[in-house]
Amino acid sequence: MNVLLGIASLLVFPGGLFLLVSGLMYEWADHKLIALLQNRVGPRWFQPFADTLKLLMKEEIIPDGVNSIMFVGLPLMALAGALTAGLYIPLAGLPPTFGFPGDLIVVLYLLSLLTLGIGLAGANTLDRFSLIGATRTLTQVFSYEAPFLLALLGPAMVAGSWQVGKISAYAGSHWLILTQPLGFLVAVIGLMGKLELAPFDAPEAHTEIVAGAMTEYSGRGLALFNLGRAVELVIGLTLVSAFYLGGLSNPLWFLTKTLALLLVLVGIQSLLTRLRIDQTVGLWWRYGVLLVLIQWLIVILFRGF
Amino acid sequence: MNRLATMFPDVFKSIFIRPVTEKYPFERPEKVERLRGLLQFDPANCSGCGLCAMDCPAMALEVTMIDRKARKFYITYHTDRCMFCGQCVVTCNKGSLSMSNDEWELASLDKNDFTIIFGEKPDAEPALAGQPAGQPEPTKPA
Amino acid sequence: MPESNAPIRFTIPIGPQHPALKEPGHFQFTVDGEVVTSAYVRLGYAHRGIEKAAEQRSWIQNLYLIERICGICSHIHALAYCLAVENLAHVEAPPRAQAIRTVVAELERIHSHFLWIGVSAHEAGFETLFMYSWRDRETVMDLLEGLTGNRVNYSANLLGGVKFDIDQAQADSIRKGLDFLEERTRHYLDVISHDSTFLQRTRGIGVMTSAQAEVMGAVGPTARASNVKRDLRVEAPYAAYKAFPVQMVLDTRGDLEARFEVRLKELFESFRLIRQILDALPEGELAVRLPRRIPAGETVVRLEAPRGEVYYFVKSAGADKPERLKVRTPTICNLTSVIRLAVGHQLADVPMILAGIDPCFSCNDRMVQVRDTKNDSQKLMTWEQLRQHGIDFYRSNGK
Amino acid sequence: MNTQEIITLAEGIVQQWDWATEVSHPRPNQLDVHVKLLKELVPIVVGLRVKRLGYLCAIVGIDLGPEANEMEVLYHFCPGDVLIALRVRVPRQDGTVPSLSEVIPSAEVFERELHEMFGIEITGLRNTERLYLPESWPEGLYPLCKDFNPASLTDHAGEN
Repeated sequence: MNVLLGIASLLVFPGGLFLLVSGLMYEWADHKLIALLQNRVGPRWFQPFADTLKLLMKEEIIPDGVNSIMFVGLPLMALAGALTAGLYIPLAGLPPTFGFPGDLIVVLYLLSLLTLGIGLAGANTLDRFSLIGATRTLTQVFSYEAPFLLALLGPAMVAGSWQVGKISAYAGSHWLILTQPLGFLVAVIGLMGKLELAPFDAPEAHTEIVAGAMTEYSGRGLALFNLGRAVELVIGLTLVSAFYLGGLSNPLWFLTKTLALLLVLVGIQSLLTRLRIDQTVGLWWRYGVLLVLIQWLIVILFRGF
Repeated sequence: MNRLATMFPDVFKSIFIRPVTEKYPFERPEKVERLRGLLQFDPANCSGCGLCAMDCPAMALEVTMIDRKARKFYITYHTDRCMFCGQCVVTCNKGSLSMSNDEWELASLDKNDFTIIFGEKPDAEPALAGQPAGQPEPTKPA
Repeated sequence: MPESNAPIRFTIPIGPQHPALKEPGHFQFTVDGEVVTSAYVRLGYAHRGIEKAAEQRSWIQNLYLIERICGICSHIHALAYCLAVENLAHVEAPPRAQAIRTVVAELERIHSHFLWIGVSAHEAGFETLFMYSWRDRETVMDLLEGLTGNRVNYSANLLGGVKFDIDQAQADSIRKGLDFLEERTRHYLDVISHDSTFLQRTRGIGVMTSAQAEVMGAVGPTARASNVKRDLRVEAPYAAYKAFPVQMVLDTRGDLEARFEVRLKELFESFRLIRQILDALPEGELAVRLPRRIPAGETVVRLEAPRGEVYYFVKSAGADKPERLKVRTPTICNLTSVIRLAVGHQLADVPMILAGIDPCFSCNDRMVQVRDTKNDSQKLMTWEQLRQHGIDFYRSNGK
Repeated sequence: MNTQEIITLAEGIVQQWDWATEVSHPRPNQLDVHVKLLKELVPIVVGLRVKRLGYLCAIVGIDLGPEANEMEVLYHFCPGDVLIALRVRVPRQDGTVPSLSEVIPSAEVFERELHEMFGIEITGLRNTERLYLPESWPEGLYPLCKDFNPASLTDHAGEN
């Protein structure tokens, strides 16, 4: 029985199917909200599903000169990483399925697997847009990863645990956005960098380098990368809202808080101009890290040690 | 003063107003008085002079004279070649041509729908059909 | 292929099919990391042989062929052609026709500049500005549709006049539309000159000095943003610009921001001019008749299109067809200059620099090859070098 | 500088080459200069350029037809609203004109177009690659010549 439950939790809820479906729904919500802010109609609810289905049905072209094992394997790895990370976070307001002390770090690195996969996929092909895109993707990883990690460790410090479940339980009784606003700010911006949303979409700025690292991908590989990114959107939203927005104690709160957070992301996306990659790096290392370190200082001083 | 988010007023306002996107087949745009749509023919004054065909930049009009004395002719209008510039309407000094402002959805699955005959075309081509009036030697696109 | 011991160069091709370009053109940028070290253009993918085709069509048919050189500035091409033919036939269109032509030309300028804000905002990755400016562009397109019956390729011109009159109701709806557009333009001017993230992408990027602009022959708003006084509406007024003068908008900075500001400030001139013309529309005929055969002769007509100067050379041999028709569009002048500016910039700035001149490849209709390696750019002469060159020439001629 | 001053200035410059040129005024704001000696073309252009009258608007080639057996090349300089046209005549076969691209960088584009469309050789042009005709365009076929027949192209259309 336990085995069956385990398999179900991997394949249906909260892993697998639920994550994929909710990821696509959140992607739709993102597009729809942006359209709303831009006075447009926007896509209908099944658009991301239709896109994914279409891509899955299309022929996957493996270009010349690539390592085909890596070419096929990297999207799988990226999606697998994102899906695994979903097992350790309080999805849908329920406590995480699995957990062990220090799983926060594991979750963060599983999430980076996607970006890493995209970067490697770009570097694997001979296409020049892909190579430039890969360079930019990896440059961006190195710039946002540290501040983002530090921003999520702020709540971990006050909760006294590095386990996602425990931090989220602690955050349920403390609205950390009020006590750690700087950390929240960096976490949100870091999330946008991680998801390569505008204005941090230089790695796939399509007016310069077409689709960046994913230029050569078509069909299944592209669908998997897109799914991976959609899953990462849900996980990222869940993590940040669980840590900073007073925890996710039930599905209703989950929905409200993640959507509210999404609205913030959408607002930022629609109001800012894309940053050049050098500006992105400058922004992170000059302001991001500084802000989060100030936040840490405040936390340490008030906790008194 | 440089500032962030200068588009905020627009973005905020647009939450409360309807999207401007026209849902075309379901909502129709307002009728435009001067729209240049499908060419209309009024046979009353037409003398079959063929000036319209001569000036047509897209060679969409062909005037075929059947009997010059009896003023028997017909005009073939190729809507697929027409670019709706309206030159023929200006050229025609008899006022026989005009452009409709509500017939503009001309897509069709059948190629034959794109040929419209103004006037009466005889069923069989008469053996001694006159030269196409006005129409210069049609230069076939290569 | 780079030689084995040469530093590895990386060439980024942009186009002929590329998301940044709505029209076909081919650019190659050699980059060192993210910095562009050389640039190369090749155009002509939209070459349709219009100059040859025009020699085989009648004067009237050509009017519509010429109008289709460009989808954005269709009116100005047709207008240039009409003025050239009228010139050859020694006819002048009636003042009312001239005024209406000018109104349409200015509306087209508004349309073109709004389109351009959207495109450049899109290149910069500012989708919201793109969406809103194109939404507002619908207003001016609707005005043009109401006036002429079509949203693009207005066909407002006839040889010898115009087809459409502006009545009171039309004038009122245009005024109403202009009020809205003026308010929006003010807002966009605020956005492009004050939004700090947008300014990061435009301020100090692609700077062209006044001397450079003059030597390389830049035209239109691109030249005016570098403080080169080149606006044919002022220098050589045509149509109704003699009776209704415009002010030249200049900027001294020469960077992308200046190009943005010049274009938007020009719009206020357009609004003012259209209102002024509508208030004082001359009475009279709409068109005069032109003979089907145009007397022999040749003429040059230069007009200020939204993007800069268009040049038409028309030669008639007295037949019902032109003997020779030559079109030179503004993009060809600006492209050669601006592509040189890309060298030394970040790759991310290149689409912006390209968009900064408002390139129109179908207008351009020809192919350019400007290989700009470091050696070649020394071929560009400064005024001093040129003066010296001139002195040498004079000497060698014994003068 | 107003129109009259520019015309006077330009005329003064051209006067220095009076043995090689013939000047006429077809319109009040137009100065036509027939350059009879080809090698004087570049010096005249430099002369104009130094006085800042050298904004090259376009280079136009005209095929005068098989009877005249000549081609005409027009260099249009447009300072302000003035039009200065340098006119050069070359034979229809193997016509040659000197390149202006050393003096006016933007001339290169026009000259290459001229070569492509009329078959006029441009001496001193650095880059003579195909300009706006496709790579598969047959050699020695110049589309803007009067005796070019577009129908003849259909023979070559099948090649690619």
